[in-house]
Amino acid sequence: MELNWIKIAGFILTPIIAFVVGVTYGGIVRNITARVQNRFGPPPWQNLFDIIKLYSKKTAINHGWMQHLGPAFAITASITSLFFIPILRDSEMFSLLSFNGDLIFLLYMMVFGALGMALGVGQTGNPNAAIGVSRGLSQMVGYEIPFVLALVAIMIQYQTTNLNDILSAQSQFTDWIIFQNPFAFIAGMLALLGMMGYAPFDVVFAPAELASGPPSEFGGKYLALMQTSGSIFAFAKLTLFADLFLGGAENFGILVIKTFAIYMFPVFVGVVNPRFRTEQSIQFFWKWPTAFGILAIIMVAW
Amino acid sequence: MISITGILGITFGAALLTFLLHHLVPKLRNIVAILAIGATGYIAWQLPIDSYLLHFTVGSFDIVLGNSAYSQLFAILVAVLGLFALIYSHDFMAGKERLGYYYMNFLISLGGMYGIVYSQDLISLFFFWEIMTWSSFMLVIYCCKDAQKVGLKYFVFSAIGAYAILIALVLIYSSLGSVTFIKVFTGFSSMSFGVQLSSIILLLVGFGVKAAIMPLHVWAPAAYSRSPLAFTAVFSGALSKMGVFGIGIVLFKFTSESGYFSYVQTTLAWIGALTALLATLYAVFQTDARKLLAYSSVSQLGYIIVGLAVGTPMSITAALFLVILHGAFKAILFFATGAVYYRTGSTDMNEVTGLIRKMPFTFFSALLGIIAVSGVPPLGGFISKWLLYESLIENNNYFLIIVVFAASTAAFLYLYRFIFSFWLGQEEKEFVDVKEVPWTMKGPMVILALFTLVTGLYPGLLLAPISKAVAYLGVSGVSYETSVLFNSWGNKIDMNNVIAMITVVFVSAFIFLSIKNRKRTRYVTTKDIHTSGEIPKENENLTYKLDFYKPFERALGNLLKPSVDKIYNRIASNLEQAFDHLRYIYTGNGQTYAMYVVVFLVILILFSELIFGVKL
Amino acid sequence: MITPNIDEKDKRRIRDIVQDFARKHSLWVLAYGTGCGAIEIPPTMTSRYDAERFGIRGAATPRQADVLLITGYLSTKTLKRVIRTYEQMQDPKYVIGFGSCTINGGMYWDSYNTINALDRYLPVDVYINGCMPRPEAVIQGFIKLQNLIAEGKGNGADKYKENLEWYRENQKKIIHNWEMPDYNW
Amino acid sequence: MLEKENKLLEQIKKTFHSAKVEVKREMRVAVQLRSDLIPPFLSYAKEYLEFKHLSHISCVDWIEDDELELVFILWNYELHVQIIAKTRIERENAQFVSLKKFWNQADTYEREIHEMYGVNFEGNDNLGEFILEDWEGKPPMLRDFDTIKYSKETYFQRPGREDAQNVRETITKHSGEEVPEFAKDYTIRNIEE
Repeated sequence: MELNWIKIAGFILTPIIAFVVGVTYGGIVRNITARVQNRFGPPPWQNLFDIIKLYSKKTAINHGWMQHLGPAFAITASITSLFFIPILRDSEMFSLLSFNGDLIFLLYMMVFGALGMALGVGQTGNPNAAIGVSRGLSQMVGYEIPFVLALVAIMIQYQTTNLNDILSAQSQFTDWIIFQNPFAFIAGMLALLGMMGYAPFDVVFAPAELASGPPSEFGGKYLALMQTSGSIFAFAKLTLFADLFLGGAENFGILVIKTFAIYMFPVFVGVVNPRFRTEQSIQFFWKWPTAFGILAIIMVAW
Repeated sequence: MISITGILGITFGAALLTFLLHHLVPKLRNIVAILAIGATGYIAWQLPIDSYLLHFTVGSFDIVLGNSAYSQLFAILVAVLGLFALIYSHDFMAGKERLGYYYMNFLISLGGMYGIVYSQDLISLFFFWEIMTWSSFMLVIYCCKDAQKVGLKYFVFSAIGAYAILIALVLIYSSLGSVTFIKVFTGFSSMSFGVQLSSIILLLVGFGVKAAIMPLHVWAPAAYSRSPLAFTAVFSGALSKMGVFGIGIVLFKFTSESGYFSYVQTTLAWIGALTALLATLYAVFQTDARKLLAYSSVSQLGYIIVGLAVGTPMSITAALFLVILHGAFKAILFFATGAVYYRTGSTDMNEVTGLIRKMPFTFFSALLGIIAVSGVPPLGGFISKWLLYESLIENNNYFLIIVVFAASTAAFLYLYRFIFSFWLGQEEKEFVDVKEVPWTMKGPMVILALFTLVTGLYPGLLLAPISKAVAYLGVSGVSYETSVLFNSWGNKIDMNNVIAMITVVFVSAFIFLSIKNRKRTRYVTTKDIHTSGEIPKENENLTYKLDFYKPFERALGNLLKPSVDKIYNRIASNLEQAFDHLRYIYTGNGQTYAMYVVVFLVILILFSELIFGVKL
Repeated sequence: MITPNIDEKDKRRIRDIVQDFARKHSLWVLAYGTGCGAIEIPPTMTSRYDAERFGIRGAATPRQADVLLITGYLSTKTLKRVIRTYEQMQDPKYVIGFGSCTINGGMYWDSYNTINALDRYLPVDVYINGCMPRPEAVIQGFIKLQNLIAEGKGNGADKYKENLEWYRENQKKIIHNWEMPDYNW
Repeated sequence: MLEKENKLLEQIKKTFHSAKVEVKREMRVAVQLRSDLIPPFLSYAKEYLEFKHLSHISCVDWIEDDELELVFILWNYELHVQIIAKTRIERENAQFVSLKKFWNQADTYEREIHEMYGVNFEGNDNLGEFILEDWEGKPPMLRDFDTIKYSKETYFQRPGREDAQNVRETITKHSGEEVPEFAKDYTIRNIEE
């Protein structure tokens, strides 16, 4: 096969852009949280400083090979699922492999990192970390169901499982799925609350009770790689939602606007809410979001 | 020698030979068994397809044994799993008593499976079915003294299934005059509606017992957790697939014009989906690894039933793919459990912990195994899940896919618990001198693990025979390339890109982690964790294990309280009271179970006689 | 903020300057609330004196933390835990002694059970005087630490590694039964 | 005024003749007893006088007359009266009986007194290491345990406290404030001697 320089540039640029945007979003979220709490708050590039600092830690410890590989699993899942999502609509450089995979693949690819991290976390032998993993997996069973309901509704509505077809189906402003199938949108956004892991669904990483849960034994380069992967993964998820419900984006300006708009929902829900217990959050996801998802499917079916 | 006679002769002959050799030269016993199954596997591989290689008449019954692509798929599954299990048994069963008994029954059950997959008429099918059932029953009660109760449960349900098949056979014979598959496939639709419906239902019940679909599954966890783990791999991987084999034939060869057929399919699909979901939820809360894997097998068979019952080309392909792959990864997981049992003497997930540094190969195989079960790319499990979901979506089974997906998401819970409890967590003091298992136990695990990897890379290799088998079932196959799969909407999944991406990113991240300040990256023991400055003592293990999924249990509430097992026990006790005054004929509990079976038989006969007017 | 000018520390490479700049602006604090000083940390972190402005935020575990903030007196019992926690932290790591008790024992200077000079047992980078120091003083101390880091002088951990046997001698003098994993960086 | 206290005093005097009972003030009755009479008195107070609650057990070191004083503080929820029962035990290898059979919470106080004063309560099998970790040598709360000396030879004394002597004088010198003569002789212990 011949070298396609545009695609190669895309392969190099996409993770960098995703990382920068994701990190900046994280900083902005910290700033917004501070403002809501009547504080001045850190600068938007605070998370970037944090990650550079973590990368420049001189020492690191691990409890064995699985913990050593855990962050590698995480970043593999993030970057791979990023490459299979069309970042920009019909642009060769920024919709890289999206024709070679589909939504079912993305569903499972997104779990890949969580599973790898859980294995790495398991080897630390830290009880807090294990409790965090148990809570995280249980909560995942909660929010995956409404998310899948929304996705199935969309896939059946548009008779495709590929994101590009879904994108091309919502070329007009009025064709966006948020208008075409609002119940799917609601179910998806409620599931996004659980995916993003802000309050009230932050029982997994609860710093006060679990000593930050799963990553409690990770420091230095491991934590740095985890946070990098987290930033990229946040951007990937937001782009996926923008593609699914808001008709994607033609250029990065629109993309940033849409993803930021989507991101603000879990953030603003998070800053004003206390924390759910695990079973409460699971039952929450099995009540209203699932009901909306079933409504979405019924709306498609009849 | 390349014939079905050869296969059956070698297998049953080797069975007797091992039993004799056990008393004469025990060294040769294992070798003979392994060589025999290897040879039969080779023959099954070489056997020409669509050839009726054995045909004779007993009384007025034609006995036909023949080979087809569909049969060959299952035969090779049986051969490979049997071979690996026998190799594994060489060290795993070393030093146990009554090994002649063990090997003989093992080979007889393998021979029974061969006979089932090659039989082209219901008579020989029933015959070999009974052989398989009895020999596996012998192996279930092999382990220990208190296994009789468990074995009894298995026996009762197998008997129910066998009688159901027998009655269906009689019904069909009485109305067609022959039970060879050729006659039955062509003439089935000419039978009266009642006979069609009753025979199909009876056959589905009979095969569904072995396939452990939900109301008939209660024997499975007990039997799987009692039989020796080397055989449990075959039990769950191949023997339970015989039910799938039969269901496939019933659903797609016993075709008929009348419209009830789709209802049967839909009902079966929903039964399968609920089987998958409930069995998964039961598996999450098990503490014994064998029971966990047993419930996991039940749920995986539920997926297979869904795939078969939906009946689109893609779903059948998914089901057969999962048949093969479930054989592989469930064998890996049972072998790994056996390896842990072999070294630590326990399969209780609350006792054993922190073996990853002691048994790296076992951990690696088990890791690939659970990734394959969970369906995470790039392993083969993802391909089967992908095919299943795509087929369900195309077929507009909106809610079926939700149930199935909920099941496969909840599967992450028990899979993580399985691998976490045995290999991860803090290292226990009493397991410091545990060593890796010998190569005869390592080898099968690692080879099967690599097989799951290869099926993920090149699903086409496995889809080629499967599409032939699907074609035998009378449906056009699914379009695929060596590593690219398409659904009927034209969407594709290209495993080349997936593998390339995952490999590149993972390897680069791994290299980065490894070389970045390598000098000052230190390994610390699992005792050296953040515990607010306290140092855990030697004898205290801080691993969080008991009630690992308590929050999830609370979230489920009373969903899992009613158990099918209890219902059966209540029926049994009621029957015991009902037949209390017949105690001079039947006494004791076991006979009550037998009575239960007989009454079942009588009811079915009256049922068919009174309603459908079929003379028995 | 302090921008390190190159000519004065030409021996330091640009990479170190960038890294120190990042370290300076992101200090994750493991507040070891041993003494009464712990009560001064919440106001420092919350909205009145918002320490997060300077990139100072709490860390949950020593693996992630940069600064070990020792608030107030240390009895021999807590000193053992503090040393353990310090040795679990990753380089580069800094210690802030908070309150007079860490400097010279403060009001517990003659107690039979509290140490008097923290820097005999751990390498203290910055002391914050006062009993208790107000949040302004705490933030002032953090700014001092930030300047030290920016100048590349925040190297308490290296001192600890170099003079480990001296520190160990002092520590073992008061901690009698010493069961700890050895510190072999 | 004080009628319930006096009634209590009468009751106690009637039962324990050797007890020196006095009403300190409202709601406060002090009882002085021989050490061997303390357990019967406490059980009597608990069973008959309805003093259900043991608030505290404390210890005072009377090094002048070479004795330790154990103080038991009881509370009556109906009368709202507090009994302070005091007794003296000899200082060298001090012994007393454990009160765990009367009140479970006595265990904690007894462990503390055992650790801090070296009193051995027989009947209490729980007298292990309580607050001080691996402490050897003299119990630290005894008055002849020289805590400054111990602190000097165990912990590093940072110099610089000398100029902080007589803080009051320094402050008045700074502020030029008038201090009356009787208030002048503030002494703080000199670190040097």
